[in-house]
Amino acid sequence: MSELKLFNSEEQPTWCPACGDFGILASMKQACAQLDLLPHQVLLVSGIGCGSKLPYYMKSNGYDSLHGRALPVAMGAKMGNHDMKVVVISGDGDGYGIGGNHFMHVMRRNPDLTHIVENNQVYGLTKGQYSPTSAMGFLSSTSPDGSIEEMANPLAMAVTGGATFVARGFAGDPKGLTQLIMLGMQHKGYSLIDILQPCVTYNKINTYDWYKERIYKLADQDEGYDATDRHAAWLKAWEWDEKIPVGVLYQIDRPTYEDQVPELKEGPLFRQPLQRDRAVLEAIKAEYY
Amino acid sequence: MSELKLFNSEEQPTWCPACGDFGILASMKQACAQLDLLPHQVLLVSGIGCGSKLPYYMKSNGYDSLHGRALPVAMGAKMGNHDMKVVVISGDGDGYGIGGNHFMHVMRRNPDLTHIVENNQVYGLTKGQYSPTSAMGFLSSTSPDGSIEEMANPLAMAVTGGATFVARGFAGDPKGLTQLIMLGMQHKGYSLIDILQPCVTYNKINTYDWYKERIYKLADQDEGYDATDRHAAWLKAWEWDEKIPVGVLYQIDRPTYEDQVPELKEGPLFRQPLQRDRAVLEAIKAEYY
Amino acid sequence: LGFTKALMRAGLSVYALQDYMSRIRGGHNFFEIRVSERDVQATSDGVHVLMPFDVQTITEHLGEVVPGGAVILDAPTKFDDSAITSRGIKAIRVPLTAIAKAEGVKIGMKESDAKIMMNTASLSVAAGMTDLPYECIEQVILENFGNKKGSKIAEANLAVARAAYDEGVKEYGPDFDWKLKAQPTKPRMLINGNHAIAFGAAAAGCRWISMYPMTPATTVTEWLAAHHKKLGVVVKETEDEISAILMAIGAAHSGVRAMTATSGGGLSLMVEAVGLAAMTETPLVIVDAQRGGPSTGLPTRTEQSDLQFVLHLSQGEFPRIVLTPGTIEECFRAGWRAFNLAEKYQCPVFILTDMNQSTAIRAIDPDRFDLDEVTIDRGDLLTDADLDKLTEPYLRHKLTDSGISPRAVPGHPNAIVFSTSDEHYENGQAVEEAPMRVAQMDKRMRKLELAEQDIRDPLLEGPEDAEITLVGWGSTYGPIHEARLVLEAEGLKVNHLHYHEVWPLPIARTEQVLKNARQIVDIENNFTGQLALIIRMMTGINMPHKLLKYDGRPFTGDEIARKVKEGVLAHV
Amino acid sequence: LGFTKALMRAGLSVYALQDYMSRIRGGHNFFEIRVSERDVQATSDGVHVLMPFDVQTITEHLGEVVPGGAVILDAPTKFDDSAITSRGIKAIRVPLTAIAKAEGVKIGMKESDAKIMMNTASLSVAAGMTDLPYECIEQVILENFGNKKGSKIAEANLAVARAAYDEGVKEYGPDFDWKLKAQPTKPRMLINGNHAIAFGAAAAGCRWISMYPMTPATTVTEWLAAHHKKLGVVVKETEDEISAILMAIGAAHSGVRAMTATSGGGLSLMVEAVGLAAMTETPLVIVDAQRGGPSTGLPTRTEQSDLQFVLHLSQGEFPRIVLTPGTIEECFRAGWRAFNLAEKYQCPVFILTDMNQSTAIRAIDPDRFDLDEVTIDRGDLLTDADLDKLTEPYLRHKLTDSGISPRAVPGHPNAIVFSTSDEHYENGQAVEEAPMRVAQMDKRMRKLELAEQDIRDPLLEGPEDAEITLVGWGSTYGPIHEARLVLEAEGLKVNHLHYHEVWPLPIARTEQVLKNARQIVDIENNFTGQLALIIRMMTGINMPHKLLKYDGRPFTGDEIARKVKEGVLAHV
Ligand SMILES: Cc1ncc(C[n+]2csc(CCOP(=O)(O)OP(=O)(O)O)c2C)c(N)n1
Ligand SMILES: Cc1ncc(C[n+]2csc(CCOP(=O)(O)OP(=O)(O)O)c2C)c(N)n1
Ligand code: SF4
Ligand code: SF4
Ligand SMILES: [Mg+2]
Ligand SMILES: [Mg+2]
Repeated sequence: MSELKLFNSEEQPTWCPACGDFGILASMKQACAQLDLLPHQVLLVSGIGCGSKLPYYMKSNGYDSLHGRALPVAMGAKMGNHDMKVVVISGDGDGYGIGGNHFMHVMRRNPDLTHIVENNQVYGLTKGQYSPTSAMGFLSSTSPDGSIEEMANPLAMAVTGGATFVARGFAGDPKGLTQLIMLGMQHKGYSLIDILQPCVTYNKINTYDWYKERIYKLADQDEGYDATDRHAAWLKAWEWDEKIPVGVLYQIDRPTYEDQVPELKEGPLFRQPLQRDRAVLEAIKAEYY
Repeated sequence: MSELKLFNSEEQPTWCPACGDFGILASMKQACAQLDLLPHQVLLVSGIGCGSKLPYYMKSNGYDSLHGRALPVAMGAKMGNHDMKVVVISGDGDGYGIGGNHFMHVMRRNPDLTHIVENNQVYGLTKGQYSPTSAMGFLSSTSPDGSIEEMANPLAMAVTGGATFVARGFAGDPKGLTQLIMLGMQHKGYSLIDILQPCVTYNKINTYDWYKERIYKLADQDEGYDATDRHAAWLKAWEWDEKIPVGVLYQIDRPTYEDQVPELKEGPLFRQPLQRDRAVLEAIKAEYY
Repeated sequence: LGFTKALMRAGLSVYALQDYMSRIRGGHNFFEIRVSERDVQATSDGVHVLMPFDVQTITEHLGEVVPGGAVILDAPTKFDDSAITSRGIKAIRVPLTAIAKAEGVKIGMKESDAKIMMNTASLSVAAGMTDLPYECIEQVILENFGNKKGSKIAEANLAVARAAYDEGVKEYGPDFDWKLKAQPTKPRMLINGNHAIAFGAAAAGCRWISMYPMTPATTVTEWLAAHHKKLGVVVKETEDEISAILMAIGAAHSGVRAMTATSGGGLSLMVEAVGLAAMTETPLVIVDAQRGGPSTGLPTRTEQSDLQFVLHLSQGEFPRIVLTPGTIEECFRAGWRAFNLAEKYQCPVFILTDMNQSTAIRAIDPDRFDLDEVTIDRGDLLTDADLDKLTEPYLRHKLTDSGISPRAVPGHPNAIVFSTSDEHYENGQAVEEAPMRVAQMDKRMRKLELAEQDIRDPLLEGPEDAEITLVGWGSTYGPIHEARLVLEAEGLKVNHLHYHEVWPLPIARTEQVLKNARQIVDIENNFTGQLALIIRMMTGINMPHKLLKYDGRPFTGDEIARKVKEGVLAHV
Repeated sequence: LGFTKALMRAGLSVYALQDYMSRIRGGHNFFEIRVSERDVQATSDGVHVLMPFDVQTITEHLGEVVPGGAVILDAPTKFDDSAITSRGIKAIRVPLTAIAKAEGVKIGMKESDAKIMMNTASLSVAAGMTDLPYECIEQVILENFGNKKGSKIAEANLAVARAAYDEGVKEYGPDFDWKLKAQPTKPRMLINGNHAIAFGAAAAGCRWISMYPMTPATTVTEWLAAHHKKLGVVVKETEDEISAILMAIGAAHSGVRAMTATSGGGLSLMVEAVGLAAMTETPLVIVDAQRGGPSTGLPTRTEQSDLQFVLHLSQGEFPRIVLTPGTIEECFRAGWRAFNLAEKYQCPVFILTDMNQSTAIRAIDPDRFDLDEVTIDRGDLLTDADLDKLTEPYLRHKLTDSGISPRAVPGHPNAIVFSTSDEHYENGQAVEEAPMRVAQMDKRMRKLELAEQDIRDPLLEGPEDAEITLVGWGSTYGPIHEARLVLEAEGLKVNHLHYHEVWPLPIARTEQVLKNARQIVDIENNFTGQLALIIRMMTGINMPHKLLKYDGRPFTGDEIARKVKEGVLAHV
């Protein structure tokens, strides 16, 4: 493995003390180190939000894009250089709310991206409005009488929508999370890692304790669980109120998008020469004679 | 029932001869008449596309919005006047592609809208590019070697995503389709009606015959089928290549969004007076003293 | 906020600006107080008491404190006081945290929780040393906590306040020169621009706002949400800004007064839908609270760089109206006027504000927050009675001389309402033929000519025959106003042309004032001088002298006065 | 297309414009031919042979046919010929369908399929009566069908052509005045503007286009898709335009020459991302094929109404470059130059074209489609060799005098590449402090000053000392050029200032030409005269005389010449 400290950045995180994002940052660095990666071999593409600040605090290539727009930027970057390990960092509002359409369609294409969603079930950076993953009845400045929207189930959507790797992690369990991120980064194809991330400032419902009381490791219990069974994964994705499964819910093999693009067979697109063969161009001109 | 001809418009459809949209238009008018509605009681909100031209050819209130944007306009219009029967008309690219994020989030809210998707598995109006529901390998001007994206499954997504009514119809079966549309319009809440619609010009794969060979009516066969069972509906939604179920796959009761908005208890929002009680405003001013 | 309220109660004009970084907690927060007897419109370079809540603030803002002023520090703060005292400023060290903890613990608070009461302590010390009656402080605390957070905390805070106040009076009052002479006064309102806009909208009968959170616009929505029961406003948070504006369009199409509020990034996502509203002639109000651009830019800083964007956004050409309020009163007025203009001209109306104005709190005379001034004009909206009389088929986009087509909302048996984003016939059906296309285009654009007469002229303050004319729009009103007074006081003849309703540009008045102006200085919180460019585009009048600031900070009056004098008319 | 190709082969200049309604089939389609020996740049008011494929067309376009010209009708067509003949135009009735069916059936086609060959018949009659050598027709048919659709259909068409051609020669040739004297010539290219842009992009090494279909831009992508194997271009259709531009930004960030292509509505959805590209200084090429606006507007008609939008879109202020080609050659050049400018200035570059130019086919000398002219300049892009030498940490947004920061792409051990949409330090980390904000803003805006020297001056054709100066941009080049020749022929001294690269505005040359111009006429396919407004905004020069057309149709040379003479300088 490479050295963890290689991934340390000088920047001081501006997250609130005890924010779940600290744990996720730690696990990200660990995972990269344990996968023996170097900072220049990794590109973190994030959106905008508290969670999306992660790339600032980790030394590696980074591109902080727009709120909800990390996925398409990341897919473009990956297509431009498929030798790069590209990891997408987003929040629940970012990745599932405003970014929902990219979520829905990028996973069908199965590019080799690891999509990390720091899911605190609230809009943190904008000071606490409800998000698509907020529970019905969640009180916030924009839902003073409680949210009246059925809470989204991103894992069930991902299993249904064509993701080839679907997992849930918990920011309060750095070890387990590191393992999960490594599995996601090793998976060839689109891997979703939804991370339960306590927002200590704006989500007083889904706290560390709230999660701890409910989560269980898929591995521990469901011995018989078959993560390659889409149907089983969909059912598992519905477990929530009493017990919440963490771990890999679903994983299958399917060719990645890059694998199916002939132009990428000759190596990374950005390395291919700009100059076109004169004969080819003349031949195309001739089509118009 | 009201008179069918009330819904006839003078406009001549510009659809290609034999386009599946003709059948859908006929069924729409039939359904409205059989539901004893009058043109001024119905508002058709559409996007942009061949299918989205439907409102031009049916006499009723109509609002042709933007490509992919019919759903939010319709929800706003419904919230503004919940006495109006609001029907959303869109295409597969329109409703599931560019409009995917609205699809994903509006259904969670369960407004009382009927969402009709004329699904021809291709971009028709723009002359035949592949769409999210085009099959893998589908040849088109933007997929000269065949599409390499896993085809989207809108019904499974809707069942998973919180829709309270999910059905599939076939443009080649006007009678059955009329029934389906009536059921959808009678349902209280968000109802999705995905209609298999042959595009005779740009989709040479999914033709009338192709569909006819495969479709079967849920009612006919699956006697034991329970449309209130989300799990069963999800499984049913995966039937495709050999046999394709048409009919109501899923239907449950859940309060509509309008039902849960206190302001709407006093009747349609647009009827409520603009003038605010002076005392109320003065009281609010006093908060700032 | 608490202290500012106290000052206001004491009958003093107050302008408080809370500066914070793009983070939730931590970061450097401070509170600055400037006191004056006349109406204060802007922050000043002269801070009298600085209450920093961390060290970084001291170094960054010490420069703003006037000689004789004071900095109140928590006793243990690690900082070399000589840096303060060397500037003739008092470094006042009070065991703020200690006091807070002590009092807190007494009533059984956790020390960590009690700690935050150091703010109350710091404010109370300031009150004490400036001779502000203790009652003011007490009253405010009771309101802030008493009701909201349970009397236990309230008492803790009161205890802290008492202790700190006495300390302030006893220890530091004697040799502190700046005193707050409380004077009796009628109650005044302490409110920021976003609340004023939301209030105005409510007064105009707005019943729908759909939005997606974005700083600094969110508080417009949050205000309406907090008052939704009282006002019967439906607040809808959506999946994105595209949906936010489209839902507002849908609600407006149904006949509801509807709006949305966002900042630049969100507005960028609304661009396509603005064109839809214009083409279908749907009345729509859009608040754009500007912040530092481009892109995410400086999300918690101020700027006035969306003007050109708002005037030209979306493909094709169509009429739009742009209001640019620069005071609390103008924010309130823009809030209600926008809905009248939107329904009269059946087009999108923008209210442009910015971070500075959205968050800056000001004390104003409640009478200036004028409910009687509010009128409700729905324009040519057909009532059921009108429609009952209708004999021929209803034409939503009827060609008229004024360009305004009588508007019906869907639901009446006599009026089938059909509209489309395609170019259309009078009945709303899509059209390809040239003559009708031209007729509809002309019709829509005619509305703009009419609106120009409705738009209010820019405000001209100061002598007609001034040597220097200061031109600005929106939130620069305050600092430019201050600057004008300063320069006037120094014997210069200066006037101020303030645009609070900028589009359609009031050309006649613009030419009348600027064609005769001796020396013009264009003052804007942006890089390119956008208003100046627009004025030149529409009138040919050039304003080479520009005072442009784009560092994310608002102008101060002194800064403008100084720069105008120095003749520094290039970028600052 | 077939007939046009035949004419071209015969060595004649051809400009063909296929007009169709927003529908897939049906609708009224027609083919008009205008023949001339000099290079034709635009459609003309004088059509010599009209080949309508339905009745509606005859009535609509008869007016355009010159006396002595002819209309070729299918014999059974229900139409009163006197309407034609009364205008001194020949109504030529040929049993087109009958011929088509007859020949078709012979080789066992279904009658319904055979029917479409009536087009071949109609074109062949026209060829016959105008003495075009039969070989031209034959050759074209063989190409069109022979290869693609299997020789059976080809032969059927040839049979139809033969029969119809002979009929044309024998029956109508003798008393038809307009003849096409075929003249030997070297081969020429028959190509539309979108293909020329795509070709230019390919020649520049573009290897990525992500897009969402939108008329009239789609053919740029479809051309690249059709040639992707030959050119190694990756074509990605996305879920929407937001994703389309963002993927292009991602690919460009990785170091690929990337682009997207759309029309107004799609561009509206790209607005936020354009700001992202500008802020992260990512090179990006965006094609906007304009159509009638606002909103969905006239989706299959032409307009030039996105210029102001493109110049001001997205919140905040940042540099951008806008190319506005007006000829096939300029389209090709814009296609490759855009990538050089994008990488040199690390900013978004727009290519503005429109429906008319995107679809209009023109014959040009292959040498004018100049591959030797193509240069590839990646600007300050650091190679691996450069980076190997790097000792200090890499700064993506380094402050430089030119404003251009040496650019590295992610992947080299010596260069961690960090970028953000927030304002940033040189190393890409987000910044709040004023000085660095100002420095980065200045740095970005400096690039625009540099780019201004790189932008090509507007083309001035005609005498320097003209009485009338015609000003235009983009696709109006053709008709204005034609008009100038017409007016010249009538003894007027007219010149033509054509902007093919419009932003940053070439101010020096603009002032040089327009300040001295006697009478200026601004000619634009829009309502407000957008170029005129921009020129006034930047130079103060006013052009009160405008010839503006916004009915979705392109100008014709005769139309402009006539209007300029009539002095009709208001809206047309
Ligand atoms: C287009 C756009 N809309 C809105 C915003 C404002 N905004 C910034 S972060 C955010 C949401 C944050 O929530 P989430 O994505 O869950 O991330 P978190 O802060 O909770 O980690 C919003 C609405 C923006 N930056 N851009
Ligand atoms: C923002 C935007 N992007 C693209 C288009 C162009 N466009 C019009 S219809 C359409 C897709 C049509 O496909 P679909 O929605 O499946 O409807 P169909 O024509 O197949 O019935 C597209 C891409 C547009 N009008 N607006
Ligand atoms: S607001 Fe919530 S998510 Fe954001 S930093 Fe604070 S605790 Fe973390
Ligand atoms: S293109 Fe296809 S969908 Fe469109 S009208 Fe023709 S057949 Fe129907
Ligand atoms: Mg969140
Ligand atoms: Mg379709």
